[in-house]
Amino acid sequence: MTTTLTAPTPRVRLARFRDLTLVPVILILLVVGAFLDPIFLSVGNLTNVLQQQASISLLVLAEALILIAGKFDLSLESTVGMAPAIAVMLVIPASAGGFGLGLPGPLVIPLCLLIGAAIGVFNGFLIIKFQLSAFIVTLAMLIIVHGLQLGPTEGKTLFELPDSILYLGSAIWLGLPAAIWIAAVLFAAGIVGLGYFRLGRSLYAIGGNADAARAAGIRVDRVLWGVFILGGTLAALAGVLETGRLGAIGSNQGVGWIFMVFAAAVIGGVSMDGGKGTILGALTGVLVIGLVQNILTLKGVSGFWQPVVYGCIILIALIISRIAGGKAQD
Amino acid sequence: MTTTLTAPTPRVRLARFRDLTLVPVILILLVVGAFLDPIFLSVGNLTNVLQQQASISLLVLAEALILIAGKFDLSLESTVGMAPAIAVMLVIPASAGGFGLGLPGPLVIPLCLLIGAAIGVFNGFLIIKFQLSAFIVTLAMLIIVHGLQLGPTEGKTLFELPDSILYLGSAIWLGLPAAIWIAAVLFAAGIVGLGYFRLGRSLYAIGGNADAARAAGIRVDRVLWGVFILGGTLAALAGVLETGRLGAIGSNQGVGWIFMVFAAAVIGGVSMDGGKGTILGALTGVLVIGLVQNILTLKGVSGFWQPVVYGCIILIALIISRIAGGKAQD
Amino acid sequence: GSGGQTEAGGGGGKVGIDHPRADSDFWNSYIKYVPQMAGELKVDLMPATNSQNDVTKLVNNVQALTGQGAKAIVMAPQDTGAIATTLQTLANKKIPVVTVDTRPDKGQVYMVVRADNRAYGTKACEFLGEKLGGKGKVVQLMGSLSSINGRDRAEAFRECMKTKFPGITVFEEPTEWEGSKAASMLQTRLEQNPDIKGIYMHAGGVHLAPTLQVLKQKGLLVPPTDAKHVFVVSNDGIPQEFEAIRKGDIDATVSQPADLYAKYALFYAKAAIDGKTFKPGPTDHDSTIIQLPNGLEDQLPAPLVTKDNVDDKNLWGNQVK
Amino acid sequence: MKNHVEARNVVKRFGPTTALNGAGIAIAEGETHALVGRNGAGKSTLVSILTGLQRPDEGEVLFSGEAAPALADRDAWRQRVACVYQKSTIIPALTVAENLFLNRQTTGGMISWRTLRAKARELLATYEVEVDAEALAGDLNVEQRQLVEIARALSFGARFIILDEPTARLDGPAIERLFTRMRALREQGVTMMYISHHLDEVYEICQSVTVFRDARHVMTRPVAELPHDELVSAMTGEATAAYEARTRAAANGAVVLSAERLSLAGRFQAVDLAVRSGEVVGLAGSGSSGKVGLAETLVGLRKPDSGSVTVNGTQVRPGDVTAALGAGLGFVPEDRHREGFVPLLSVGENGTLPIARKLGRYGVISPARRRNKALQLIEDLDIKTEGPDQPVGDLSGGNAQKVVFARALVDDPAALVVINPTAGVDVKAKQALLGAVEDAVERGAGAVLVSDELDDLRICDRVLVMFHGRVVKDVPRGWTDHELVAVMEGIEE
Ligand SMILES: Nc1ncnc2c1ncn2[C@@H]1O[C@H](COP(=O)(O)OP(=O)(O)OP(=O)(O)O)[C@@H](O)[C@H]1O
Ligand SMILES: Nc1ncnc2c1ncn2[C@@H]1O[C@H](COP(=O)(O)OP(=O)(O)OP(=O)(O)O)[C@@H](O)[C@H]1O
Ligand SMILES: [Mg+2]
Ligand SMILES: [Mg+2]
Repeated sequence: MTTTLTAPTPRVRLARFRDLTLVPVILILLVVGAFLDPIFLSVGNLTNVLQQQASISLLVLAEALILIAGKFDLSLESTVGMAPAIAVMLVIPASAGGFGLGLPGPLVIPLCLLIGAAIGVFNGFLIIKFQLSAFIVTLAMLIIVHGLQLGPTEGKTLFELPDSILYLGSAIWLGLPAAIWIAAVLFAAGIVGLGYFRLGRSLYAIGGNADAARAAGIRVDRVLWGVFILGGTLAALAGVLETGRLGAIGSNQGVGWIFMVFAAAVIGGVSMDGGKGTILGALTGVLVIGLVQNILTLKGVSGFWQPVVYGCIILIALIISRIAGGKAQD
Repeated sequence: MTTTLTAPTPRVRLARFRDLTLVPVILILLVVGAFLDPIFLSVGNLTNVLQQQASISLLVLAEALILIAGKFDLSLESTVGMAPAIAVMLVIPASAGGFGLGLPGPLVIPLCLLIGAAIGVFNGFLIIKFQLSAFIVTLAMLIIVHGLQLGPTEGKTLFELPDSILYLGSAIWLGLPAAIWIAAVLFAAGIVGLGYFRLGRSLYAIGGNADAARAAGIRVDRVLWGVFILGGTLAALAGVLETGRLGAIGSNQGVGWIFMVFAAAVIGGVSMDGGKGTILGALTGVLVIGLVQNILTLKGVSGFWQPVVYGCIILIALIISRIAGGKAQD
Repeated sequence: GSGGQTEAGGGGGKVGIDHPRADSDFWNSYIKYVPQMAGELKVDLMPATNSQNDVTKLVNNVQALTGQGAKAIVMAPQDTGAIATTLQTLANKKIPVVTVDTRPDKGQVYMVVRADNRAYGTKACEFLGEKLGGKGKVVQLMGSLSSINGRDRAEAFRECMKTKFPGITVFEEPTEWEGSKAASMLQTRLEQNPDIKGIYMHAGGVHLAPTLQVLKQKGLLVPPTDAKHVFVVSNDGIPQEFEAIRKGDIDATVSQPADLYAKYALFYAKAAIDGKTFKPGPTDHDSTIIQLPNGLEDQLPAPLVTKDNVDDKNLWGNQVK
Repeated sequence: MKNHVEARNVVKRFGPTTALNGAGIAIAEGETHALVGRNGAGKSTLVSILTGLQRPDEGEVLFSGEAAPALADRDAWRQRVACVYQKSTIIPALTVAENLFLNRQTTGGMISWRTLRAKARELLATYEVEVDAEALAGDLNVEQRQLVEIARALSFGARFIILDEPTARLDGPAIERLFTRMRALREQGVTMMYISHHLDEVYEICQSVTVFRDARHVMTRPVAELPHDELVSAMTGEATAAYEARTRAAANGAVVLSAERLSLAGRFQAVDLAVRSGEVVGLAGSGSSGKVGLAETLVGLRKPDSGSVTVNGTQVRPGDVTAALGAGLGFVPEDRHREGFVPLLSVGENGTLPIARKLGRYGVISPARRRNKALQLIEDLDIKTEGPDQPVGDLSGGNAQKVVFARALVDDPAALVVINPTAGVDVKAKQALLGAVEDAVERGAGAVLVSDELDDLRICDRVLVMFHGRVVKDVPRGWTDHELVAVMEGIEE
């Protein structure tokens, strides 16, 4: 008996398109933006949009990985401020607000990433080993990690930073801000890693059906732990980029980002239920959010009404991605 | 052959206890609090704790219902400020910051509840009819609803309020604040309704397996819609109580509550995956959070470190409820 | 008034104090001054509570403080409307209240200790207006519009520009006190209008570094003598702003007196317990007491700091560390 | 012959339940060994222990005489054993191709999707599975999913394969293809453990059989020298006769369930149907004949494109389950995991969901009445459970199916629609379930029974055979297997 290979090609195409349901939204935004302000389509402005989204995009990347693996991490936003702040305090002298340990300045980025990873380890420990609810563990960690920044800094902004931590967020490489390159490379790695490597595919298996993944020989706990650690590290890197862009570490760095991060990931097609979505989709989500913010700023929409416009655009993007995607969301 | 009814009673008992895993935590907090400050166990202080938690507890009640039915609502926190603010503006004269429609003052509470219900209707429409992701719809609505308060009020606090909206949040009935009575009655109704009523039980069926619930003849969409409307109404009522307690409606009323609401519900045993948890459990979650806040305030823990202590206590409560509950959380 | 009652000995006049937030440089300086000033003024201070910018917490904290026996309360309600009921309750209990930084709209207060936030906006506007010669474009990086101080600064700046310098275009950016938003919005605005010549930031603590970073990236961080210079006026008066003024990166800041806030808050709280009363009119510390419908307000001086007076030892920003 | 796999004195407890109580099994090299027992006897639990998914509380597992690898060493387990689990291990959001090669998409380096797809198509073709390798596994029906799982397990090249009720969801030809495959593997020396409630299958392809009863091992015997009766009584612990379909007077009661010109694009066209009170109507057909789609439309799970359904004299709104149930319908859905039960809710609640309104006044549910009703259901259908308060998710597969059945019968339905009702239930339970259908019919109900199992269809007064979405023949009682299959395959006219 032969198999009924009913038109396999259209299906491939459709599946590919599903990552790109936001592309029409992006196109509409580009057209609308160009219409509203001639500056909008200039290279300078678009570069700004990308630079402004670079650090939050790393958070979206991290969250997308964690969501695809079927978990949840709210604490990422606190890591964005805390990891660089503590790393800097380990390095700068006490007179500048540091701990006065006198560690060498170039260590600051490795220290920062290490702190991010350590937060991931702790999250993983509670969620995987202790089997606690990921939502609440990371909610508590969101509060705790932010407190671990507020406590030592006493809520002060750190102004005197080692040059090394400022470099990545402010340097220009080949005419574009380094932050854009870094985000681009990491997203490319994410797309390839999740599309073409066994480890990456195992995230989908785990998020889709953890028992089945375990039965298929995937070391579920180990992979999940790795994802949390990677997530924390990416958040710390986002903190480094943000620090360089702003030139100081305020006590509110990263605070309130996590909602936007989820919005970007989900309108980009990543499911909150795990196992579904792609990194490319998440990237389109980031772009939509960045373009909307840019247009609202360019138009100078009143601060009071900005949230309404903004929220409505998220809803519209969601509806478009629902219609284009064809499936109920969850 | 007869069925192997191996000791059914212990299981029943265990299931009952599972709602009460936080009771030991509450007892510990009471003992610790009494030890730390003699004021703590005074009737006045405990009444304060209850009064302070009354309005947020209504949000927890609403969120617990929605979570048990397998959905999600973040927008509740914005309704707490927006519903009373708009209702008041419909009633008060333009000179006091209103729309100047001159509607009669006693209408303000019905209007407020109606606005809350309308937000629920809209959420339900997008989530149930349009099948959009509940998380992102209500995230966008969180932003939009708050914007709908900021826009008309231009961020200003409303403090010339009709007496009727102030009454419930500030009255004393039989020696206790009316807000406590209201919350108590609603929680009792929730406990009975979800435990012993067909409609209440159907929330568990829907949250546990919506397809099976539909196949068993439950009108899933209708019930879900009702839950969203009830949630919005309860949030509006929480706004009324809060308004009465504070005597004015600030532009930030309710902002930031939703995290605490989720924390209370989840440490109280309500699952983020739907179909699990009880209203009684959620109530114990509210009490834990209220007692912790009260103790931290009484001890005057430094504002910088307060979040750390707070987060750690949430984690500990979570671990205790995990150990006592015996099952992995999700 | 009945001025000279006996100075309270050890008779128990505990002062309860609630701090509004712990995440801004200005308030942190204030928080640091409090115990120091309490020592100097011999105030019996209870452990401070912190309401983390949340009026609900403030109400709870005040309840706890009075429960623990506070005889006077110092607070800084960031949401001035929602505190009305609490003030009423305290008035019923005959507990005097001193509010710092903000003026409650309703409810009895013993004294409001604040500088005039509208004056900040006006001073910044006048400085920028003169520097720009009455024409050109300026950006206003606004704080949160739901905070009264943010609104007062924004409105005063806007009105002053409209009336005194109609030739100047003002762009308003709602940054919500967030450095990240400030940087993005300023960057976008400068892209759109490269000829912007002035910036007023509502909070040096959060806006200073991002603004400088954006200006640097655009190559606009040049001395005032350079034609490309963008005039920047900040607000708060933290040491880093003074540093930036000395370097010529920014041109001025309005020094919001954190030390005087702490000092006079406690001063009036103690005076209230001691039963002293005050009348409108000038005071002995370069300020004026004015009558409000619901109490009195001591309007402390908030000097504009420029290169000329940046090294003044009396500025609180020069006293920290 | 030496033992390829051996489990000794295994004890496994789940809370108060003891799933295995000192049970064991020994499977000789190269044989196909059946494991049978009633629902809840502990078969699947043994499977999870033999595949290293769960740690036994006591006892040991040996492969070729050596101790089993550590639980964490999944690769070592996978080299020793491949398995088709009773619970689906398909990942719905991934394609069929990826499901087939889960965690072995590549041996190293990047995945070539083109190669993977080609390999998947080849594999599917080898096993004659008619699904598109690029389809999302979630879009497949239960049967197709099961075929994918089987193809995956067989394709590992493992020397030991466990099949836990692989045929519960398959129709005749698919089962035949599976057996052909298994015979070929056996010739290559592969050892297999086969679990099924179809004892004739055991006789067809197994050499020895082990029987579990009440969590214990009761016997192991070569199949050839074991009479059918003895096997059944070993399983049930008592002498049990084969089920005899009851005879009924020709139905001449009122029509309780009817369909007129019912069509659903791609599934079935212009179907007319009338079921009378007191008769059982079978719906048969080969794969993709549309019988399940028709049954699901009758109960309102699907909305027809045209046509109408009448239940007990009321024309119900198309696609409205609640209305159909309200009019007096009871049904058992095809996929119990999807539409059958709410895993977290108790046996009692699941069983009484459709009659909640009858358990108390003013919307109240009386727990005592629910409990009594549930105890009665447990008794009637012989459900093996700790009691009415046990969550259905914790029951064994067959017992969960009985709960779903209980739900269908709880309201004394006037019309009953059951789809593959005996999937995964043991011999004794099957009799109970078929008996329950006949009881309901004797009480005056009319029933539609959709099944791939000819044995089930014997209780039918007539069998409607579907072919390519149309009812092609109405076969009265008294058919032989051969006749019916011929009609189903469209060979005979
Ligand atoms: N995860 C679990 N939690 C609690 N009880 C369980 C669990 N898994 C199995 N059981 C119980 O263990 C017993 C054995 O179940 P098992 O699934 O092994 O039966 P089975 O022989 O495979 O039955 P079936 O033929 O119905 O599939 C049953 O009583 C079942 O309720
Ligand atoms: N969810 C679905 N979506 C789309 N097509 C489906 C779906 N389920 C089944 N089909 C297809 O519809 C046709 C009829 O299916 P139906 O299940 O009604 O037939 P069936 O006789 O039960 O077949 P089988 O015995 O193979 O299950 C088949 O081609 C089947 O593959
Ligand atoms: Mg089984
Ligand atoms: Mg079928």
